[in-house]
Amino acid sequence: MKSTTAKIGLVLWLTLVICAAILFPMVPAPEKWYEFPIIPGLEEKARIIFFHVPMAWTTVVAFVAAMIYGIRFLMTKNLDYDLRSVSAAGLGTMFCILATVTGSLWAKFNWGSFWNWDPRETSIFVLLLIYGAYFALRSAVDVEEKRATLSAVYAIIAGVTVPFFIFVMPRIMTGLHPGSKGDPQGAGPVVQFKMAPNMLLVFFASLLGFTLLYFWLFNLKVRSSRLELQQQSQE
Amino acid sequence: MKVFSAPAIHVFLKDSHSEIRTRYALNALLMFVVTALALVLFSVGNDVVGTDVLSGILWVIIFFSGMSGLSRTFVSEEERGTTATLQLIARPTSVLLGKLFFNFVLILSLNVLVAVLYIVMINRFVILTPSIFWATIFLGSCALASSSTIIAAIIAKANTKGTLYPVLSFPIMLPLLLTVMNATRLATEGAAFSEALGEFQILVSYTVVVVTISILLFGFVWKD
Amino acid sequence: MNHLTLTAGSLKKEFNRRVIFDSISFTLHEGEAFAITGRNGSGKSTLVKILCGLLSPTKGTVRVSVEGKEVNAEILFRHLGFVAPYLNMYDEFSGIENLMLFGKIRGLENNFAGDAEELLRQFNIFERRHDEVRTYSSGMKQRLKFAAALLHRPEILVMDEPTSNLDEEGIAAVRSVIAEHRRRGILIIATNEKEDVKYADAVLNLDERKLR
Amino acid sequence: MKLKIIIGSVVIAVFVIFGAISFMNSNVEYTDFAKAEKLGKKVQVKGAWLRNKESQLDTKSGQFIFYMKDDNNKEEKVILEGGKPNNFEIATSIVAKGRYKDGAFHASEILTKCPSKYEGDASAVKKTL
Repeated sequence: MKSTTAKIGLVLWLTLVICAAILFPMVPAPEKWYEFPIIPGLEEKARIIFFHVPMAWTTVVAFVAAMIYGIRFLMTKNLDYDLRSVSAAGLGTMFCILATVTGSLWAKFNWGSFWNWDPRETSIFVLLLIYGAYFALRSAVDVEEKRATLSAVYAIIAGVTVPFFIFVMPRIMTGLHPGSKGDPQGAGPVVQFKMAPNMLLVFFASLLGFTLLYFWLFNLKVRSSRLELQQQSQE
Repeated sequence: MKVFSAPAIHVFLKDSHSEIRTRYALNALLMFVVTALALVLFSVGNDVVGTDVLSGILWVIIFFSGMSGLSRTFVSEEERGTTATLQLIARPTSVLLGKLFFNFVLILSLNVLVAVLYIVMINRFVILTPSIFWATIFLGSCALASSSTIIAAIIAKANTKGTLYPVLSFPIMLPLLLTVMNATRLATEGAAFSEALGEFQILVSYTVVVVTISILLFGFVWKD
Repeated sequence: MNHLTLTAGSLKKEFNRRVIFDSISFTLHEGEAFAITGRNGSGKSTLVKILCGLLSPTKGTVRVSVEGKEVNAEILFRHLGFVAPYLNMYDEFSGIENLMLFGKIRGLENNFAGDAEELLRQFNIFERRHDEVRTYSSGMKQRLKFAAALLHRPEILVMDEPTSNLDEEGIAAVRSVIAEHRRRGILIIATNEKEDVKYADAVLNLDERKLR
Repeated sequence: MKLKIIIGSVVIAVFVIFGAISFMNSNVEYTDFAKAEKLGKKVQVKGAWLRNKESQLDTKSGQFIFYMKDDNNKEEKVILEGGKPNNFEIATSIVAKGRYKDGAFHASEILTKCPSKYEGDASAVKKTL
């Protein structure tokens, strides 16, 4: 994301996606290409999928990035990878909070309460806990090299236990999320895409846009952290 | 294999011997169990509480009792300044396996104690399928020991050891806690042993995965 | 006759991005004694810990080869004895128990019980061998550390401030260890005692960062 | 060292899959009352609450007892451990999770299906976690 054209392109892309997501009308029987089908019980509230889901997706991408940079730090002992790992995790936390807040606001209107302990709500809560623990650990270690090592190790251990949530959650809890339909398949965190084709298109466009936005922000964060370090060492 | 395992066994023996002399972890663990059980008994009283809730509470007691004792293995080395001594006489893997085994024995005996006291003291907690229940206690102890050991190793190197331990271990242990609670519920419902096989499968694979990743990463944590 | 060599290759260590030392290189052979000197905070202990594999360097390597074969870093401890003020024994065990424990954890195969008693005699703490270490004075603890470091007959002996806390008699015991060990292996001493530096074939002064 | 990492990764991958298999075949089977009676193991039965038959909350034993009709119109007494579920009154259909024992269906959990909850756009990939 070095050139200006790419940045302008991304901004345009996201603007278009957001406009489409908010403005396209919802009608009972869609005829034109821009009309979304109305979903009984969700109506206009269905639009959250274009924002909330990409945010949740981005936190996962961020976590994987933090983990991979953690592994690379352990292999090379180059503190720059640690810096990237923290930057990834920091942005991941932000997106995680955003996804939790938007999801819980939506849940208030659709399910009647802010929090329902549905499997996916629980998994994002756990991810939030992992991020919290990661930063709590970092703040408890003084020496930078040690901090980098310990937090990388923690991120990796948290990473390998995450798949177990996927197996465990649906056995314990019942799903409320759209897509669950009360069937055991839908209660899992992995969901089939059953959507009108035009909605699906906007949805994937948004997913792509958010992912690129994340990498742009990540790039900025890494560069600003490097500058901060340089300034500190000059003082 | 002989060279590989013998040092681990002696690390375990050293820790057990030391524990018997100092009772660093044991006293804290026992006091916690007694206090927590008494509190549960007071608050439950004669009220009717569902077995679901009771099997949940059992593992809450076990989780927090474990918290107060399991981190001791590495923290005590760090506090006494013997970490470097141990580094100079054994491979990291031997130390990890020795400590892992020590934690396993500690948590298993704690769990059996808690489970027996719990069944005796709370009348409504009836185990209809003992085979599921005891298998859960055993495999749950394996899983708890595996994750608590590597977390303890991380904690020992940080500044605020006590408060950090539950914070770091909770998200890691949550899948296993949910699984053991579910398995315990099956045991109280009188399910057939085969119905709980899925739960056991999760516990076994969780233990293997966490122990493997611990062996791979412990070296980084152990040597500064 | 290069049965035993220890090579430090451009070692660098940083703490919190502050450079403690940089590009330290040297090679030691069997029968050599090496001294590391420098003011407090010059990184003597840090360097010693890196040589023993207790700390990993930011950059650079420490290579040890015994009888021409390079030793894997994970099992370097088998060829190494280390004495330092910050190396503690297990307080709740007695002196002899500590030694026996170390021998067992190390997986020593020969009968080391006799060696342990012999070492305790050599450092004059045999009388108190059954007392818990917590009751020992700091000098006695230092003597026990020497016994522990020599138990497995290491080829490389590393000492950080070896004579701290010791009385005349203890210092004499250490001197005889130094004299004996420099004949059969590699000896590394981090110290500021002029007496100890005298024994060294080469001296690294961390204040000046060069070999003398 | 390299070898150790490779073996470790393989072990982790194998056991994660091993754990995942238990997830695949662990879902509690959907069935009807007739089959639940025969199997005697934990199942899920979908049906509707019979509003005309008595339902009561036994505060002493902490059980909620009601009658339910499954999709094949077979009626059965259901004993739920615990209080009345949320949204029980407005539910269009309910799912009872539990096992058949001693002439009644002992449910450990009741899912209520309310119109607003389930007829979603069937799409939310909330996360791939």
